[in-house]
Amino acid sequence: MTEGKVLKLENIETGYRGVQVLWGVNVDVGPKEIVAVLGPNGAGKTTLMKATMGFLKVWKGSIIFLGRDITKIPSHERVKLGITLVPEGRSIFPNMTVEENLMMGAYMYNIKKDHRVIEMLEVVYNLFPILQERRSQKAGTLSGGQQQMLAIGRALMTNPKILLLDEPTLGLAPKLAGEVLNTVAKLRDELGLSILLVEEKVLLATNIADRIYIMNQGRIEHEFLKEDLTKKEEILQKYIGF
Amino acid sequence: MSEELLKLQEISKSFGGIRALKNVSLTISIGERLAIIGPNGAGKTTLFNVINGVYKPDTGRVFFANVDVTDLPAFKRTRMGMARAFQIPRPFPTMSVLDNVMVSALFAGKFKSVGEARERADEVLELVGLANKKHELAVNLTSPEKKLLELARALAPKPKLLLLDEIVAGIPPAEVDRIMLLVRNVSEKENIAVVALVEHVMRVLKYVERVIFLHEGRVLMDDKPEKVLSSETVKNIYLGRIYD
Amino acid sequence: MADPGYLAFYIATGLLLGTFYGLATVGLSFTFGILKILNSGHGSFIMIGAYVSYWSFVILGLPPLVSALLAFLIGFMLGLGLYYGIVSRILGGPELISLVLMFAMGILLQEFAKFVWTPTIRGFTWDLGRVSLFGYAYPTTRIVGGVVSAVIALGLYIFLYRTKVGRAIRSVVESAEGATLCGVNVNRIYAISLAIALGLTIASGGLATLYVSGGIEPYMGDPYTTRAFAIAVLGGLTSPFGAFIAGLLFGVIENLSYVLLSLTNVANPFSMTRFIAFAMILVVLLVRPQGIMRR
Amino acid sequence: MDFKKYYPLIPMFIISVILLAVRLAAPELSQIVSLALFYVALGEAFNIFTGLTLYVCFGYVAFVALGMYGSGLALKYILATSNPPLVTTILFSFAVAGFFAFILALVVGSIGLRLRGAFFAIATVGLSEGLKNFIEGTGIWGGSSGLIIAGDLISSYGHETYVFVSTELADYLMFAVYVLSLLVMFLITKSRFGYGLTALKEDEDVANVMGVNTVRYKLMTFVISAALAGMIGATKMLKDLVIYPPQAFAISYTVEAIVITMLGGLGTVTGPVIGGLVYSILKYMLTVSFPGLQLLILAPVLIAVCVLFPYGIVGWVKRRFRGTLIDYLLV
Amino acid sequence: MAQTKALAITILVAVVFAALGYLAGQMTAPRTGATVTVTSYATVTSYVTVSRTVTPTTSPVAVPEKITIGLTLGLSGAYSYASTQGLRGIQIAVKWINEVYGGINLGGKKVKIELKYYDDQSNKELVPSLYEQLIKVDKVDFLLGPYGSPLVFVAAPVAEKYGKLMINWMGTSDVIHEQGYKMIVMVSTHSGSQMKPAMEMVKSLDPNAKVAIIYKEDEHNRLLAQGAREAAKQLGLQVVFDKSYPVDIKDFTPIFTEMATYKPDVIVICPHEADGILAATQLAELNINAKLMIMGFVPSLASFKRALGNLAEGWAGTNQWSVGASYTPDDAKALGYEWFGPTEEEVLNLYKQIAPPEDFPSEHTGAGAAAVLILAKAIEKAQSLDPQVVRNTLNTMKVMTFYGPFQIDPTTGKQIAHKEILSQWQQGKFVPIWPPEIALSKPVYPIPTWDEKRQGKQAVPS
Repeated sequence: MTEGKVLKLENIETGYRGVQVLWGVNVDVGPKEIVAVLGPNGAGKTTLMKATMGFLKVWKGSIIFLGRDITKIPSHERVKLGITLVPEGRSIFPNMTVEENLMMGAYMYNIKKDHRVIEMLEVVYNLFPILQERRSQKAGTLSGGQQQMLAIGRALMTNPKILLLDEPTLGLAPKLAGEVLNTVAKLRDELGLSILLVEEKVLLATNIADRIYIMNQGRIEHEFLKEDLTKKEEILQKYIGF
Repeated sequence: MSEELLKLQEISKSFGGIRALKNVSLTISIGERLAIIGPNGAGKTTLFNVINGVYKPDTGRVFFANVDVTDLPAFKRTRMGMARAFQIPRPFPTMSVLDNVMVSALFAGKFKSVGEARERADEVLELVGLANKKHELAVNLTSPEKKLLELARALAPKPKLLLLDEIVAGIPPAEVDRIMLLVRNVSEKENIAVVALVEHVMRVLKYVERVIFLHEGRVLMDDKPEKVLSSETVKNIYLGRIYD
Repeated sequence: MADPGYLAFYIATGLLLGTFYGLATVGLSFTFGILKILNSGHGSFIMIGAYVSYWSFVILGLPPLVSALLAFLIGFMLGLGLYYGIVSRILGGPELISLVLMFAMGILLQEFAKFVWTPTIRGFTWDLGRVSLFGYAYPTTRIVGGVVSAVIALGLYIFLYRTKVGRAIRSVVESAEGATLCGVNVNRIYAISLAIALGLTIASGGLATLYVSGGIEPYMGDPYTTRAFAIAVLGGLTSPFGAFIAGLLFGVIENLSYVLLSLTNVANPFSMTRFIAFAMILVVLLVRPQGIMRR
Repeated sequence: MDFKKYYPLIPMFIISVILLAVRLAAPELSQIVSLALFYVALGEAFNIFTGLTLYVCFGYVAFVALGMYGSGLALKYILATSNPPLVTTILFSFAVAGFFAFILALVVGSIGLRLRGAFFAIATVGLSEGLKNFIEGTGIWGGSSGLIIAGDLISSYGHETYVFVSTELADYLMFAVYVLSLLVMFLITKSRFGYGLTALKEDEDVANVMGVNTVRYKLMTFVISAALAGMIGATKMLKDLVIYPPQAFAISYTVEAIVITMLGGLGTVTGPVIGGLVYSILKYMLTVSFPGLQLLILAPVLIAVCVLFPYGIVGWVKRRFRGTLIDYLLV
Repeated sequence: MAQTKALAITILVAVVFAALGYLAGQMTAPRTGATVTVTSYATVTSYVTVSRTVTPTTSPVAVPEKITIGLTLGLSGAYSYASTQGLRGIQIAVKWINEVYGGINLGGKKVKIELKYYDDQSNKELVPSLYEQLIKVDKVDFLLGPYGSPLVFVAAPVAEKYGKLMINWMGTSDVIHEQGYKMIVMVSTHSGSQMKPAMEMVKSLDPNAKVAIIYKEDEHNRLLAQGAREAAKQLGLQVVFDKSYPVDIKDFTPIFTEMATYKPDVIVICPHEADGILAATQLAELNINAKLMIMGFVPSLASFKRALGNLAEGWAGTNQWSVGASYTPDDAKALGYEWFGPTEEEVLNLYKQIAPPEDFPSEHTGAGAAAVLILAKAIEKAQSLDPQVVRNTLNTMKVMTFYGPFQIDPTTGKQIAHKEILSQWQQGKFVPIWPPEIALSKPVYPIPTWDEKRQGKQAVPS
């Protein structure tokens, strides 16, 4: 199991201002794999994402990315290594145009000379044609779903090896939520990305995930492997906590 | 159970072209306990914000205890006996737990002196089970504790109407029962009407008498819990989403 | 007084003065917009710029427009040092602390200037002649200075909208988290922003000598601080271009209100122009708290 | 049973008694004490508004200046028309000073306090400058020629009283204003009003939902703070017996008030007392020891304090000794 | 609750009563003894116990080791340039008395002077406490006033309280000496009279001249302008423009442009240092010409000449004193004054020893030096260190220094003898041109235009 993992979180403990939130969390993501972390509000999912990204100092444990310990590397350096996050609040740049937002994703490349930038932009526009349509519109004027697409698109522009998605369906109508998650599946299938996904819409997530962790009160309580994913009732039960 | 406490008449509210609430009308009686359910984005929180005065509705009126409160600011409604627990707890971070509850008792309730308010705060903290943490700073509480604090703050002024926004989300199952039981007891004892917003209806089902199903800003159903849950429409829209 | 050239002269000189005001305020807005630091020692940096301009003129014979570049570089280095040495350590603290810090910084610069260059009032004459329009003589230096200020503002615009670092700065303003997720080193962007802001402020101090060519002394900066604050407010506080436009407006208001007040025979029209300008800002804030530029 | 609540008054009482004792026992230090008292009172009055609401008024000096003008005008008027006992004259001048500042605060507050946070702060930037230029521009209240009442006082009460008012009475009155602002601040923090303000400071929206009339509370604090500033101005007028607009509206007063509260600890009752004492004594000592260089030394010291104690001296002590008796006694 | 409130009230009442009690004691004491007047202050001085009623005699006094003089100046802040120049003057005078003159002759012994000064940061806040420090801790014998009228007002109560004599050298406001202070004596011309000689000169040069007055909106320059205005009216000169500019001025364009439309023959500007130089450079920049341009003391400054170069030609300045405009022992003899102090040559030599080479003395230097010299002369004459005795001696003193004549109004301490001197930049030198008794050259009128001066033309007297 250890070999060939893209991301491995070992025994992570962390929290805010002296209050511990995560208690020894172990999560790993393999190549071309979608791993979903499910759990109720306040379970510590977002904290986990922040710790992985380096926004939060890890008190104990280590983060291994492609065999390299990145626990002490600053966030922007992690991005350069190939990890990026689509955060809960999306953090897009509302007063910049759609294309400027995407180009910010390619910040670490030489935009004019590097052919990869053009390629990645094409990939993103193919995935989300609506973004191409609105390329010169200010990002703040997009609808919620479109902003989510833009946030994912911008993350893709950093050419990541693994994508962290924090509640990409939050605040989206059910139909749209489904569409977004289908796109996430496409990222795996077509681009070969590894994805760590945090979700509250349990059954939507089970549709695309390869593996599922159930998290509660800062601990991983269950892990469902690929073969278990058919037992939706059981997952739901564990999730709701009846 | 017959006297009406809160009445919403044809409430509509839009945000930048999106209509969050569409002609919502409903009545809540004194001492009644009900749950408002609906998927994310159904307009539940907006409805709460209209009830307690954070938003002003575009059209429609709000009556509380037979007074038209549509144009009253939030703090005045609170003083009339509305109390609200926020979905994402917003305690005053660098005040102690006790002080947090005291503020509520002092300003929303009839406890005008600091001493009385402290007594009331102690009482409520005992009730919700936070008495041992009362000198902690609110920011240092865990998420479930913050929820309890939110509840304690809502209960402190002895309200007539308790608005609970996702009070059990993120709370361990064992605790859910304790909290809901507590809410029911207080409600029965002090004749407080309770409106709970919930996404996972199953958890609170046995503690409410009535369920309103909200979908895309409209009231789709308003009935006994069992009836609402057995309804095909609700299943399709709400549970169906989960079972997508 | 019905002479149209008279009124035109007031508007034109107001605009020219406004370009300087604008440039002197851009740095203030920049610091506040990006680092949320209110530079209460702003005027002292302008004063340093004026000295840079003076000494370059006296020792090296450089005209103020050329030495503005030198001033910018000095400000840039000062900004980098200030950020890594002090400012980065207080970013997480209470907001007012930065105000106290920059105030102390301002005093330090003043006393430094007094200590090194003595309180003697310095001055020099840099004369390129005058351009005569409608019977009024416009000093050429001011026209050139106005053009240079506008060019610098335009340069800043191009920098912010057309270069990589500029985009990074804008992205940090909108969402520091988002910028980090794009691989931007936010800390470094803060440092660069402070450096640019102080660079621009000190450069504008160099251009200030086009007006105060004869009044350079360690305490000359103080009046600029309050004025820059007022202009920044008018421009929406966080927007550098808003600040520049507001500077133009402020220059014109000062000059035009003088004309109007001098007609009405109010006791001291020139002092009243200050009152009018500040009163106007209060009104603007009440009507449009977000400043004149934002939607 | 609630006596405990007032224990924190003990350290404050001790500090005040020491100040008074020094003033009485060592006449050669009387003007230093008076300087310290001015800064302490100014910091405390400023703290009542800014410390309790976290709103900053950049034009705060306008209230001090209006207090000076109010009391100066009252003295000028009363000394020109009649010759009442000194106590009446001074009480009258205080009342007018407080009233002037009160009215200005009411007007500015009821319009300006609708703005949130930073916007209020910057809206008040022009307040003092605008007022100063208005007085100079229109020439009212003596305009730039200033308002000078030393002569009126001498001709009405004689030379002895003039000296006494300026070098003794003004200092004791400043002490009284300092004690008053200290008590006001303390009583506010321990009252229902204070709880409402703390809530407002922490989260204005939630406080409003909880029944705190935030707009009125902000205004009330603002007006109280301004009226105290007006009284400080009145005392200052009795001390200086002269007022010129540039000195009265010196922006450095506002900044010094901020420095003092930040130095001591924003929002704490004792903070401005400690901050004011430290600031004035430091400033004075440096002035006496290094004439001409004191600011060159003071500025780096301030910078160092900013970096080392961002929450002020009292704030730092309270954090360091959280939960102990020291934390409890220092409020 | 009742208990707690009671406690709070008790504390409040206790504190207030403590204060009030002391106050009451203080208040009643001096008022009952009001008839005693100033005599009681004599006890403050430890050196001598000469009663006020005793006329000063040359009877032997307890001669101290040294005499200390104290003051504060704005070495930093807005007054720093003027204060630095003033301090240099004070130091020159002290040095001259100690080294050239040998010390103050007190009962046959030569006593040296020691100087003690602090920096008040051009701000009134520290002034009272620093003066108290000087009097009570440093135990100085005599005081010089701080620089600037606003600060003199604030220092006055302390000096009056301790009965210390304070020589005011640069608090020129006329109002200071109208308040009823007893221990404050002025050595310089008051603001209100400073512009009078200038207007007299204009009248003699061109009786029909149109005069424009522009002044800074502060107490000093407002008085200056007022004096000019009144003198013009008396002399029948036509004032066509009379407006003020704000203290924070950085651009004169609006007011100069309006003034130019009135086409004045004589421009009179009442400024302080920085804005004065600024006004001159901007007049040049805007090419506004007049037949004569007069300013307050600013043209006499080294920095004025440096900033304007040849453009300074023809500028006239009215000064308390300037280099080249010194009085001499001969003048003293002619005008019936007793001469005391160094000659201009000595002053310039001493100045060179303490100031950077590019600077030369200004009127502040002169005033500072004069204050020390007058004080020293008065002590010597009184043969006493009792402030009251020295104060009385000053009443009858008629002394001339290089700075000019000294004579005061006995009750108010106002200066009545000293006069402003007008000088003009002529051929690279700042030459006295008015009043005629001290003039070394004739006024140039009209002066060359800006364009002529840019081409190198100088103001040459006919």
